[in-house]
Amino acid sequence: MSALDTLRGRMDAVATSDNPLATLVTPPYVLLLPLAVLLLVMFVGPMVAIVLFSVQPGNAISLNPGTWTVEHYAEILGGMASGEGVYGDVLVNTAAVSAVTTVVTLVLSYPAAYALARKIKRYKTVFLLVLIIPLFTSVNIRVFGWALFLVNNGVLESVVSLFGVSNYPTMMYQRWTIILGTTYVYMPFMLFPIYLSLLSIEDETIAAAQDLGANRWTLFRRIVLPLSKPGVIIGSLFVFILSLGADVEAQILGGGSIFTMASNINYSFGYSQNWPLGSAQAVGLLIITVVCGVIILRTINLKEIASRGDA
Amino acid sequence: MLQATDLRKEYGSLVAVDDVDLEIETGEFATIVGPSGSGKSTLLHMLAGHLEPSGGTITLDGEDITDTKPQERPTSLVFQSWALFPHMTVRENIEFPIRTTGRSVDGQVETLLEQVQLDPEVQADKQVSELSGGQRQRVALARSLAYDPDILLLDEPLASLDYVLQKQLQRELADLNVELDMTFVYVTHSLEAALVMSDKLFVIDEGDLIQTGPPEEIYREPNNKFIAEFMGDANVFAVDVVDSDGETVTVDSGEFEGSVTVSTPIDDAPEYLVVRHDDCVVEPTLRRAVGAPVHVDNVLVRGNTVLVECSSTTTDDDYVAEVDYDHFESVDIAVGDTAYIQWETEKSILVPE
Amino acid sequence: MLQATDLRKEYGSLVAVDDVDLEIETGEFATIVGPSGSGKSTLLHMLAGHLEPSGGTITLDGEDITDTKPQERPTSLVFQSWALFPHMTVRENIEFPIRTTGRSVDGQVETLLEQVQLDPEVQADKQVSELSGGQRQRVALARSLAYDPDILLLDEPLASLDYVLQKQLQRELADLNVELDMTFVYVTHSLEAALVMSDKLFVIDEGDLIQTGPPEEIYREPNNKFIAEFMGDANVFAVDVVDSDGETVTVDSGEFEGSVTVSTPIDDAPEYLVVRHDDCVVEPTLRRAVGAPVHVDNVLVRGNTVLVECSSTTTDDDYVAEVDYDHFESVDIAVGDTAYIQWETEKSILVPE
Amino acid sequence: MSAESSTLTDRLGAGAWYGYVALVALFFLTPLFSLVIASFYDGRFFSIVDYEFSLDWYRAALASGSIRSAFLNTVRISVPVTILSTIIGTGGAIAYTRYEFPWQEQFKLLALLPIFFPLILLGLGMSMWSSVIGLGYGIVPSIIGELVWISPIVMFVVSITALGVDPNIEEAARDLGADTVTLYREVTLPLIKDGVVSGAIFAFVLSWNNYYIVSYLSGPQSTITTWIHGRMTQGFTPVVPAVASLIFYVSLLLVVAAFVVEFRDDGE
Amino acid sequence: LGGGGGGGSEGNSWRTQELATVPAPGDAALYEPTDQDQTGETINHLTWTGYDASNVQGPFREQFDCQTQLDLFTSNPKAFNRLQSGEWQQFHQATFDMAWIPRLAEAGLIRPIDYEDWKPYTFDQYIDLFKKENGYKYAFVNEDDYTFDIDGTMYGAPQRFGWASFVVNTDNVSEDAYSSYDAAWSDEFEVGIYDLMFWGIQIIMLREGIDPFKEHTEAEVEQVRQATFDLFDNAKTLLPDFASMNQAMKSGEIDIGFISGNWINGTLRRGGNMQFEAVVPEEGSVIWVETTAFVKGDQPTVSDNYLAYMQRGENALKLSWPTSGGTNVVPHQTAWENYNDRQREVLRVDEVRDIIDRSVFYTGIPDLDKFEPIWREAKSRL
Ligand SMILES: Nc1ncnc2c1ncn2[C@@H]1O[C@H](COP(=O)(O)OP(=O)(O)OP(=O)(O)O)[C@@H](O)[C@H]1O
Ligand SMILES: Nc1ncnc2c1ncn2[C@@H]1O[C@H](COP(=O)(O)OP(=O)(O)OP(=O)(O)O)[C@@H](O)[C@H]1O
Ligand SMILES: NCCCCNCCCN
Ligand SMILES: [Mg+2]
Ligand SMILES: [Mg+2]
Repeated sequence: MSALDTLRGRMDAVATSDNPLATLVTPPYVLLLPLAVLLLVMFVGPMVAIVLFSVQPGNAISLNPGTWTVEHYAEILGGMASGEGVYGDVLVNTAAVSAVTTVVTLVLSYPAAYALARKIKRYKTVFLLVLIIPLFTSVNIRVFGWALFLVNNGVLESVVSLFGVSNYPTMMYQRWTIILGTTYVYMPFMLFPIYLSLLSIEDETIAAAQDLGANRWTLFRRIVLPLSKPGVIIGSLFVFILSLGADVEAQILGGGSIFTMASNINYSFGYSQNWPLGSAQAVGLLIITVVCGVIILRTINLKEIASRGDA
Repeated sequence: MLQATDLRKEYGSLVAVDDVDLEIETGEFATIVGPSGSGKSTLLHMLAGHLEPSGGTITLDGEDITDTKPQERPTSLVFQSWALFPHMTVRENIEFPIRTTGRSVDGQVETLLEQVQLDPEVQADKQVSELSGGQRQRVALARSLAYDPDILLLDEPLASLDYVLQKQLQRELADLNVELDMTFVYVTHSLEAALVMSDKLFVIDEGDLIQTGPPEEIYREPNNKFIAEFMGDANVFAVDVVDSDGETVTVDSGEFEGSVTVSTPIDDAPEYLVVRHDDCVVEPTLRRAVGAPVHVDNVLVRGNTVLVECSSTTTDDDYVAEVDYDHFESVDIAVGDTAYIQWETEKSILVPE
Repeated sequence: MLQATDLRKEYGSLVAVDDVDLEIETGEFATIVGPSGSGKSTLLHMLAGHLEPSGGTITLDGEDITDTKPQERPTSLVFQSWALFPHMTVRENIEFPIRTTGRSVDGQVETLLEQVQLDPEVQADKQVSELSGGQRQRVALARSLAYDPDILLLDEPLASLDYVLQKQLQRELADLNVELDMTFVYVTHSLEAALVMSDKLFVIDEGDLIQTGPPEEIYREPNNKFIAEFMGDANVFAVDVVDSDGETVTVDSGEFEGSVTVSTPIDDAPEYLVVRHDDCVVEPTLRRAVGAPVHVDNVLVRGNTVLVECSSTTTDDDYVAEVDYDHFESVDIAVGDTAYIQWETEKSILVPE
Repeated sequence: MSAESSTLTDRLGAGAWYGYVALVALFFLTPLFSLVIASFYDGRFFSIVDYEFSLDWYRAALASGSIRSAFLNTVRISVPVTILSTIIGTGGAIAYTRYEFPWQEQFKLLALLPIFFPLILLGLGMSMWSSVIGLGYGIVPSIIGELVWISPIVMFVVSITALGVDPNIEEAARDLGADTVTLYREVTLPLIKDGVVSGAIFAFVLSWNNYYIVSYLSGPQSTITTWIHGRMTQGFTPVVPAVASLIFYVSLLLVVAAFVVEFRDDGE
Repeated sequence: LGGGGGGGSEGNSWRTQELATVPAPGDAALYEPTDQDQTGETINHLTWTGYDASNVQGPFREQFDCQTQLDLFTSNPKAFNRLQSGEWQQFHQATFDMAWIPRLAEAGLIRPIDYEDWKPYTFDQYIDLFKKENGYKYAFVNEDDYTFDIDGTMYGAPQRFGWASFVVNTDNVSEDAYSSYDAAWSDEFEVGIYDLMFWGIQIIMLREGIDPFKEHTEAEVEQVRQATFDLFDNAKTLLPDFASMNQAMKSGEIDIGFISGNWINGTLRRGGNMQFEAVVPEEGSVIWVETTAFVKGDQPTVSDNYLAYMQRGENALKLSWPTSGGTNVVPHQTAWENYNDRQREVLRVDEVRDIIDRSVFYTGIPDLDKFEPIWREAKSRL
């Protein structure tokens, strides 16, 4: 409490002074400084390291500023242009998996988020917790749990055999089981942002729309959906980006039936010991994600959606 | 005809609307008045379908609509808090109900904005957050009008507007009521609006509907002391009935000189004599039928009228007379004087508690 | 003394407040009136420090506070939109400013709630969402009073209240102004409040401060046609000056009979004669100094007064007279009649455009 | 005032909402049920055909020192990460959504980028960088490394709620004399509470489940994720499902507690 | 006298000089703690699962009153990357597949070990196959060209070993069929490929009759490419980890796991499923030997005690059969003498000599980067 008071005194005393350094301890600077410093020190550095690595020759395993090359970019781009090599396929696969995952999680999450935010009153905490607790277990073991569920002689088999079903096509190692995995793993990242944004819609806004003749569909399309846009955007961004990086998840269930960029990068850094090539692919992945992200965030200005108060 | 029977809303132990019965004819301009917190908004929200009644039924032309969804009722509510869509421009807000009803929007937004005295060129494409309070309120009104409802429910739709605009829009609403044959249910705290515009007035207090009738009747023949005072500034005197023959009643009081005999429509024995401020004058001597001796405490000029505030020389009561500026100038009254607040017999309103 | 010099606010190309100069003495009750969207809230927000001026300075007792943070100004603003803390109870809302100023809360909440006519027992521990509109507005007022500011800025603080409450609270505010020696800057659209309560009145239109002075002066000697009309319902006639000697001016008009000679404080040549509705009467024959022949279109009873709406027989103009109910009964006027709307010479106000 | 409903179709509708959320919950829980079933299996690789019940794997899990230390390390990392990233991310969110300042859009982009970075690269890049700047490896570097990725996520989660708060309310607080600390403590933070709590939950979950960053920065300290990863790749036994199940049981206690609280509230 | 164990007392130099040679005291002194060893120190060991088992670590911790922290890795190159990127500062010992020992030495990440000093604690304990005298060279590095050389400097101590080949479900695959790797190219069987590139490539080379551990010609690369593509085209699935692979075997989703080895399928066998066997067909297998080295940088005083402890026969036996983690054979004579019947069956102890006879030792593919894109591309064909 007394620390608070000191802080309080200091912040507001400083606010009145003209010292430019002192303004750093007033909002908004004091609020954004930790994050900015953290990222400048511990994020920009590694990022630069990776970019530098991507222009190192051969199988370099340490940075040598004297030599540099664009051979890895040439290999990747050349391969994509000529249709040789894996990079083109991998890019398409990765984008497709991420896009499908984003759409599927959005479609599945929205109604649930809506129900939680606006329809479910009793036992809401219970429902929320039930949705959260699976996340306390590591991703790979949970996906392995799906494998236990789906494999021959697995849990599913024992369940369906109760209903007399015995012959059904194998579920593992299909393309769609990758989507099952990524959907399963990333759905919370869609569900909770949407839930939050739906939570902040005022009841009266909804009442007014109904009053003006909006049927369910119109209400959804013109009011609820636009007002939940921040959540949808942030959720989609999370899911798309995270599933671009999907590796273990994709592999366990899909049995490698789709080869994704993250697996490929992982592979370059791991088994094939080719850091520069991995870094070059990584820079490629980065460019793709950053461009997507910037486009999305530019087209939709979060602040605009939010200006709800009055002056 | 919009009809509510035994309509009731409870919030926990608080009865916000207490078994209200009301009938509003198609095309009628019905006004609901009542003190803050008396249940007006609650009632309107139930009529609009946004609030589930705790009891009672609502019928429209005989059909039970108690459980009908808001979007399926031919009603539209102008919310007391406006409830504009924050993510839409003014135009989009107004187009919203036009689109939901599948009509074409062309030109309508402009017409509606003009109807509520907003300049379409300047305001139509603004964000709601860029409007002033009064501008928002008018957009909310225009939006409800755009829905073209059979029944327009208005929850203090002009509260944030200046006097001139209020007048203009009151007139506009009254015209629309007639032109469009739209039923209006209007909640207002503007007595002037209530008195001038309405066909029927409902007075509600603490959730109870305490008087219904044409506004003039309520003004002249209030049911009780509360309504009498609520319908306009008035002085109140406790009275005793000295004679009563069913038609007329005679009262007197220790607080004023003279006894009053008037006809009264009220069944209950009157306990108070109410006389409006603007029916009273203050003059040095008692020159009218009834009057009470007072000290003049304060004199406030209010445009063309003057408020003379005074206190009884015999009791603790305070009284006010609202007199013509000219009249005030013509009699010789100043703060500190002793004088008579006085009025003609027929201005006396006798009411029970 | 609170002083604003060349105070200005632009929103893009829109000049919401246009180089306004104003001076408010300590303890004064200053009122700002103006049409919806004229810049009143913007002005108040700048005085409170919530909105950064585009230009100009604000000083308090000579000290420049233009860049002082809101929490360090001895001002408190009652927001037009209330801005109650939605996550707190009524009590917590009101205790908030008491705590920020390090005072003890005991008993104050109850006193303040009673001051705004709310029952502490019933309302103090309610959530804000459980209050009616008018109750919320009163909590917002009580909360600002709890801050005990030197300068209380009120943005239409009584707009959502019924007539009786408005009166009571206006009275309460006027008393507080005197008792606490608090400076009040009051934005209102209630002319009555403006006229009765204020020491000084500011009239603002489209961002410009167009007249400043004691309310009575503005009522009786408006600067221009806009203010004349804004300060009360009035009939307007275009006039020509036929004679002028610096002190008095004589005008006549094709629209009324008789010529008018009055003294006028205005420098600009008058172009309009303005006469208030309640200064006019309608009688079958012309019995006063000035009058215009009209058709009676409509008669509206409004409590103790009657609005007689009529239209000129010679031009397209409409006029209204607001006459005493008794007077109306005493003259023989009905809808459809031809008659004279008329007034005494000295009721004429001459103004420029 | 919100709409409430009572007709039969509305009831059915409400039931459908509950039903759908229950289905989603079932979807989320399915693999956990499978793991629970597998954790009681007496063999090493699960098969329903020769299923025999056994508690051995739980005994092994509870007795294992490496699991205990992995668990402790995970707690040592995820608790500070949760607290710090919630503070840092909330600060960023408030700064970004409630103020205007120069370079605001650039700040947003910087804060956003780490989310876009595939985790394996973040881990690797930070590992290289960490030796360059002499940060080293262990619990503290892992915490810092995770903060880089998680704080921005918290910032975006909190922003969703912060964007919905009426600025007038904060102005009112200032107006009523609130200094900065009071403003945040009594008004801003309570108003964005839902977002902050969600952000903290996100932070905890992401930290708890983080593999790549920790595997590159934790040095010799193993965490539950690296332990599990090791076991999946080398030396799998049903101790792994048993550990997962134990975590699940403990978290189920939360659900039971919430249920009891709600049930009691209902009774009143 | 400097005879006291862990040797805090004398020759402190190797502990502080980053790359100084590691000596050892004689007379079995390292098996007992000295007063100086009662330090409460922590040993950080970068290694594979199994080493962390409580039956392996517990006694040492108790006896020497210190902590051991095991960072369990799953891939040689990734562990190498970690040390290389700076984590060498965190670790005291690291256990890699032996092909990596020369690379680690070349990168200056590990220290040389004094062979004579350490012989009683290490090579004297091993079965004949692992004696230097009998030609076991995979702990010795020629520091001129960083290759294995029997006359080179000792850099590590062999610890656990095994073979990489493929695993078959002998209930479904006949002995006839699995006598050659061709079974994995046969459409008669469901095949799962473990995504472990450089082991996979080595086994493919064996099948193609190509020596993995030399520079390869264009034609050989092409041959490997074709074989790899054929393998993937025939396969049912790709498996990312050990657990998924064994689960797929156990559930019957696949009949053959390519590749596998004793370290992978031993778990299935230990669970009683003896039908799963990492068979070594006529083309042979690749022998790997986990080899522990001292990492450069500061060392705790009990570090040499730890290595001596881990190398002791009875402890090696525990490592061979840990309470948690996979099963593997160890080269220690005492262990071999004390395996019980079940362990012998699960570990296939009695087949080991024959397997080694028919196999090659893993020394690293010098031109691996030629094959890496092949595997990459093959994966995208699935
Ligand atoms: N944030 C904004 N952006 C753009 N224009 C604005 C903004 N806020 C207000 N305005 C405009 O500035 C003008 C003045 O607004 P202000 O709110 O001060 O009016 P006001 O006098 O308080 O009106 P009212 O009586 O309706 O509340 C209006 O025309 C309004 O549309
Ligand atoms: N959600 C609620 N929970 C509890 N009480 C409520 C709720 N909403 C309204 N009330 C109470 O119900 C009563 C009626 O409220 P209502 O809003 O209908 O009043 P009103 O007549 O519209 O008042 P005003 O003129 O102030 O808007 C008030 O006492 C109010 O405090
Ligand atoms: N990334 C290669 C993994 C090699 C597995 N080696 C097997 C030996 C286990 N210590
Ligand atoms: Mg209301
Ligand atoms: Mg305003």
